[in-house]
Amino acid sequence: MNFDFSEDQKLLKEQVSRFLQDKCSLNVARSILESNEQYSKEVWRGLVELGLTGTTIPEEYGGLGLGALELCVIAEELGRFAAPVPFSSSVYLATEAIKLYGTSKQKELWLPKLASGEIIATFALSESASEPSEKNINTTIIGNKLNGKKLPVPDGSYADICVVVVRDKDSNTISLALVEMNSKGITKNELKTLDPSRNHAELIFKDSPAEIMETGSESWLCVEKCLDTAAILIAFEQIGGAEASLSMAKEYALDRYAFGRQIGSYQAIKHKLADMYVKIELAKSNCYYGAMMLNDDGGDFKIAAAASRVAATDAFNFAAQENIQTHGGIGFTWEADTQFFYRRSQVLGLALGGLTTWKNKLVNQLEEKNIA
Amino acid sequence: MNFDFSEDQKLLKEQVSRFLQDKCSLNVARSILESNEQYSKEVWRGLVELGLTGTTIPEEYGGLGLGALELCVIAEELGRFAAPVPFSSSVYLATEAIKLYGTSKQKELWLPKLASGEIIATFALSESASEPSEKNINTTIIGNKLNGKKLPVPDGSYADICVVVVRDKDSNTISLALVEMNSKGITKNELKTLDPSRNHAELIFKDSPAEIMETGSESWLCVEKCLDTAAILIAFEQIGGAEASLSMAKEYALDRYAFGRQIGSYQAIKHKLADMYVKIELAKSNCYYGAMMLNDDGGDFKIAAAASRVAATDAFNFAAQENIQTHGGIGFTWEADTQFFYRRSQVLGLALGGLTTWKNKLVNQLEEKNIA
Amino acid sequence: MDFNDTKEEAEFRSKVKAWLKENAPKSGKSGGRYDPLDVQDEAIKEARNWQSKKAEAGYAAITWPKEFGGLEGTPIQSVIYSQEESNYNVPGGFFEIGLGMCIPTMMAWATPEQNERYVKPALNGEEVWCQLFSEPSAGSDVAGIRTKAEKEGDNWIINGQKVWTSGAHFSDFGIIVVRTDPNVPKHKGLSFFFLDMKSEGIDVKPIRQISGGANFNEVFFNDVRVPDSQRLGEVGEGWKVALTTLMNERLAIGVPKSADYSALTKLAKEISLNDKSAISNDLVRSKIAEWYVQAEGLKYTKMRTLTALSKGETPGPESSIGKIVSAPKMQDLASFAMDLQGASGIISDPEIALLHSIFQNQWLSAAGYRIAGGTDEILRNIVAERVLGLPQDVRVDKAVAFNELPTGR
Amino acid sequence: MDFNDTKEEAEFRSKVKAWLKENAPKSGKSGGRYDPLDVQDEAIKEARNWQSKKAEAGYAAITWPKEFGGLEGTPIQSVIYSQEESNYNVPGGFFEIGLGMCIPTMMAWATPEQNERYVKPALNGEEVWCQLFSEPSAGSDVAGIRTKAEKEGDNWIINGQKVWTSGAHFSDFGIIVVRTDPNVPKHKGLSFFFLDMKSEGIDVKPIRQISGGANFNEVFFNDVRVPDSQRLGEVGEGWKVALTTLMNERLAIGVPKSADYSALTKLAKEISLNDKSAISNDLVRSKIAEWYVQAEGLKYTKMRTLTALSKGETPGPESSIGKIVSAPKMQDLASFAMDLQGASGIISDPEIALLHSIFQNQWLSAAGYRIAGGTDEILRNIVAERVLGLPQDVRVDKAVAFNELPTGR
Repeated sequence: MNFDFSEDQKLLKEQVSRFLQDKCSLNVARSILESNEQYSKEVWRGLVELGLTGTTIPEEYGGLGLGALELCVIAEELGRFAAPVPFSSSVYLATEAIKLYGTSKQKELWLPKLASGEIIATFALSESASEPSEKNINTTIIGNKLNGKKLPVPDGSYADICVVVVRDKDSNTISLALVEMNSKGITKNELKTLDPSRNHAELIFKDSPAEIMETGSESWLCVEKCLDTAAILIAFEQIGGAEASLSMAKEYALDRYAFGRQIGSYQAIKHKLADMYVKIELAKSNCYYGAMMLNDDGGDFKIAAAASRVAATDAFNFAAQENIQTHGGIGFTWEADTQFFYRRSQVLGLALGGLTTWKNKLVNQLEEKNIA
Repeated sequence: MNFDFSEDQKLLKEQVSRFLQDKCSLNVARSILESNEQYSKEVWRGLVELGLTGTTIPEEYGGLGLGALELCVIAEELGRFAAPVPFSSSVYLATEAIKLYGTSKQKELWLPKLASGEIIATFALSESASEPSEKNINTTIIGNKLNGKKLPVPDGSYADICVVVVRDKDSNTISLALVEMNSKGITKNELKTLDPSRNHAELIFKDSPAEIMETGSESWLCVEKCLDTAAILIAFEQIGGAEASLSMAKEYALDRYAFGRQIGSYQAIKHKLADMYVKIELAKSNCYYGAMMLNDDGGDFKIAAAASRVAATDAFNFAAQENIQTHGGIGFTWEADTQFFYRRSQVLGLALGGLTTWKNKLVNQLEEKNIA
Repeated sequence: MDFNDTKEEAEFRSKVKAWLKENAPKSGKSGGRYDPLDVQDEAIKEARNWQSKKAEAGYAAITWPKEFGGLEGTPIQSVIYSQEESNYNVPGGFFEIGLGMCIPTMMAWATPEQNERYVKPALNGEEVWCQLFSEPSAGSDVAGIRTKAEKEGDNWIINGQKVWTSGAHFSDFGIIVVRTDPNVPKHKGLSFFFLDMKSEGIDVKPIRQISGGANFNEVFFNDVRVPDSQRLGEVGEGWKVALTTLMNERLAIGVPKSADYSALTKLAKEISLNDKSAISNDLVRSKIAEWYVQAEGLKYTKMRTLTALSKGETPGPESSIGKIVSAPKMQDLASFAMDLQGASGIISDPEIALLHSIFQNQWLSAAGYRIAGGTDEILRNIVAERVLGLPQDVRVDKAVAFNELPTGR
Repeated sequence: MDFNDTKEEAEFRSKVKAWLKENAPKSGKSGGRYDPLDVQDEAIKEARNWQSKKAEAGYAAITWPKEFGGLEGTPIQSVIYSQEESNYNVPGGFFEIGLGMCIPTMMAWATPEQNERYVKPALNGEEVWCQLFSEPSAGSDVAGIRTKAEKEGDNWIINGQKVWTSGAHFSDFGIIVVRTDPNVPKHKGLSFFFLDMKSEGIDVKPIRQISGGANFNEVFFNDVRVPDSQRLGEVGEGWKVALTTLMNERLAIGVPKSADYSALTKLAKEISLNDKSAISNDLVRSKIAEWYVQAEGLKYTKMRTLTALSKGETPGPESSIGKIVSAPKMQDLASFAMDLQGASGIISDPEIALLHSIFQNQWLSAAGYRIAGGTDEILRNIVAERVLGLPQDVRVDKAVAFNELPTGR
């Protein structure tokens, strides 16, 4: 029985944690939130120097050639510090997509640049407030011309390349296309969102040059594969954020006195925090299994991905929200650090589609495997 | 602004309450629960003597000729004492159905007997665990021959007449048929249910003589009308039961000490009981409106019926359940009176179809009226 | 059972209708208190004009005694007036706290001369009042006040900080509770004053909230002198006076308009889930049903309260459930509505987000609404204690001298 | 990351497999403790035979020292044994409490001679033990014990009542906490004994539950004499001894098998809502998803705990969440499943109700499961205090003499 991360993986986790503690206090998230900067260049540079953008990129492409488990422990720490960097879009989504579906030419061209941090990539799926599906993707590619609108695209204002979910008019299947963001015919409109510490943009493509990727006959399945992979990694970020929210709430409950007692001695607060803890542990356990399935490309991969996402989203949303409630009035002020997790919980919880979407996905999978 | 019951109605309520306090303590529910008796004949006789079975029956048929509001206050008290009598089946459902859809002959024949308590009636809709609908009613009437199976039928073991929801083969519409329960071809199997203090039976009709009622072209609408009417009246029973559960929990929370304090001084208990109170008040307010719509046959009748049922079911289920939790171990013993409300909450909450069904009904209505 | 006016109510309503038709400004800015600071100067002028008109007609304080400029009307009459006034977009948001909490406290505790001086100007809208109770270390525990006042001749010198003070920046006067004796138990060492907000040593700073708005202020007191003649109640009996104010506050806590089941329905009809219109999704439908029932429950609870008023009875405790239900609902409903929009749910630009980002705004502000004017938890305590008669939690702070209570940071 | 055995674990498992194949009874009654009383005499015989076989082979107490008949094995080894044993339908349900709580307490506190006398017979299943702690007025507040013992010569005379005693009716011995001094604070006046359940003056009555079952007993003590030599720990230090027992209890609280998301799915496929199969209902689907995630969460939490054991570490606090999650879930899931069945949902006849009335039975028993072995509320306190390190609630009962504590009825 060895259902845990290895010593090496735990060491990596500590190393990342120490770096972030040092370079990525919540003041960094605040500075991005309050400024016009799109992400923390310093933190990003540090992550690159640690080689983390190339964690799962094979050594032949200049990466560390490590596995998904390493990426999971990194994700948890990035979530814990609400790091304002394009890691999820560039690494979990774009890099993994290129690894999975890039042509050998594309891999040779881009993976080394991603590993070395020379470029930042992102992934564009959503086109409207309606749940994206095989039927309603309207961004098209004909030959190598891309047309359509995508929003919100994380880090879309400054990413160097973008993996775009497209309808391939030639084969009339869903596929992925790779576009260089400095190409002509691309309009980028920065979006106002609930979490200004993470950049999001609307991208409009007008006959923009793009290269189709190698998704073969998978059609929509290639999108599912990318989302399921990212779901597990983002779930670890959510766990990190949830744990940070719980410990913030706990510290306050111990420090704050009302009616001559620590507020942490009142059952209303104790039970609230116990509920946070329970949700977090449930999420963690689901995510461990998700990590294992992702790493082993196991048979339960899709189920575990959906379960990890549902549990982690529920845990982070609740913890971030009730952390504010535990703080009372002070927790709702601009000066309070509670807001970073409150905002981030929605960005992470909605990025790949909401709970409603993923619960339904989960049951679809259960039905397919006759588990339910 | 006069959104309240009249003084006379409040007096009637008190009168019923005094009678039940005197003759229908929870020991009566217990005696029925533990014996093979099907209902409390003494309590029933008392209600008949007060004329309550004829509350809304016109005076020309020997009733009191009162309105729906009077029936509402009676229902609330019957619920408060978990009265083990066939009032809901005989009065809210069957009597109202005969008033609405009985032929003049049927009215002349049965309403006086119902008013005088000479007979007990019931109403048979459900045929399986699937939600009854216009499409899946399989009990048929051809000419005056009734065939099919109904379960569970409240008080089906001993009711004298039964209003049966049938498919009229001649017109192939849904209609109501009136059957005398001592007719040939009727098999009655008493059912084991969660609440043995209320009799339920399976009824099997084999070429049983029955009389079609006057539902004209309404088809399924006549069933809806009967259910909506009963929904509001049963909602008042649920409120009575919920209030009784709350006050039982409150008394215990004041009497019981743990760690040297009344358990009612712990926030976990205080907030639990506060939540009961909130749900009950929300339900009451919805039910007041339901009562008004029922009484005035108002335009929002169907919406208000569904809203009353959803709110009251939620309130009673929660109050009955958390009343046991508040009592701890003792509350789960056979000796405890908590069980009568726990059991009854399900009987009332499921009788006309569950929450899932009624929430959907509610939204259907909102859509029809373009309110939502 | 009906929602109709009694004969008297109907007569009063038509009088009010007629008067409003005649006098209500055709286009007035509503809000004010919740507007960005810069637009308030403009708004307050308009509000003053309107307020003085109302005062003249006696509608500014319908239930007050005539001597104070009221109509000596019934509570239901003031409800009727508000109902009718709400049909017009009249300016407001500046005088509620003063007339709802401060002046009633004055009428109960100040001298005839003082009331002579202060009540009318407040009623006319010439002078605005604010309430200075909450402090960084006195939130749910209102009496945990640390701002102190020391006697110096005929004056008191106030030092400390108040927080969450609405309208402090445009108020002329304020009522304040301070600690005049830290050596006795918490509730016994307080005294109550009214003061000139323009006094030297008062510094007002807006508090920015997560939601971006700044509806409240911090108020710093640095050697602020207040004459002893402006003390209300005896020295050390400030809590008794404060209770008069807080009693009125409970009545004042309203339920703000918010995106409800109908907004959710509108959204669901505009988007698809699983390639089907979201309105056909059974989960969405059951949520709509639950929130509809809650909204209706509160609506008809209010009708029950008004009925009691109409009958001249004191409303039952049911009126206390409003915020317990509506505050978490605001947050849950907004959260669910955002969830249905998937990745786009985070877009808060009203030009782009569906329904002008009403859900995103509500999700942000609801986190504060669950706290302001009594947290979800405190309100449940209040229902449990005042409505159900359950005992208070153990109070370790009642017998101890205030300056000996543990305080944390 | 994997679920595989280490080399040592694999070896142990195959040894166990082989032994069970050889020795496990082909058809044994499981349960026992939860069977109706009449069938238990039969069941207990079978259980004794099986237990003695296990004891011979050393599998009855794998982690115990050899001197007491154990294997001095690791915790993970006893987990592996249980996993393998669960593949057989072996009799059981009689010795868990004795071997899980009572005897470990004996081993820690009794004399060598006493352990010599009592441990082996318990291990072999010859003698059954029960635990006598809870009382009508000592539920969540375990130390609120009122059953009293008074010294008379070399004996103690016990009078009072215990409740919720599993297996008292078929037990030979029991461990009991009693109050020997009511004049000192609650925890200080207790003493701990073991006693012969056949002693004169002991009267055992089954407690009937709402669910119909009678899995527990009330035990009445009327001048029951217990020799002082059967005291464990010092007079007045019974609470210290009791903690040994309770520590072991926490480990013993398991999660019973119950109708879960898969049963709900099965049901949903068999019935229709709105003329469509209930499994296509989005609300039903979202519930299935939520409960699946909870079930999986607990399953993999257990794997994390076992991993810690396998590495020879002490499991983290995550193991404490099991019942907090599973108990309310049992009730909610059953309630929802009944709701989907409409009026038929109340039918509890297994011949008629879908899935043999599993949901109806679970709905009844879950109300008790949320209470037994620690209520939802107490378990949250425990997580908050022991896991998160939040302070205890105010304790007014610590400094006061027991007989001066307020008690209500």
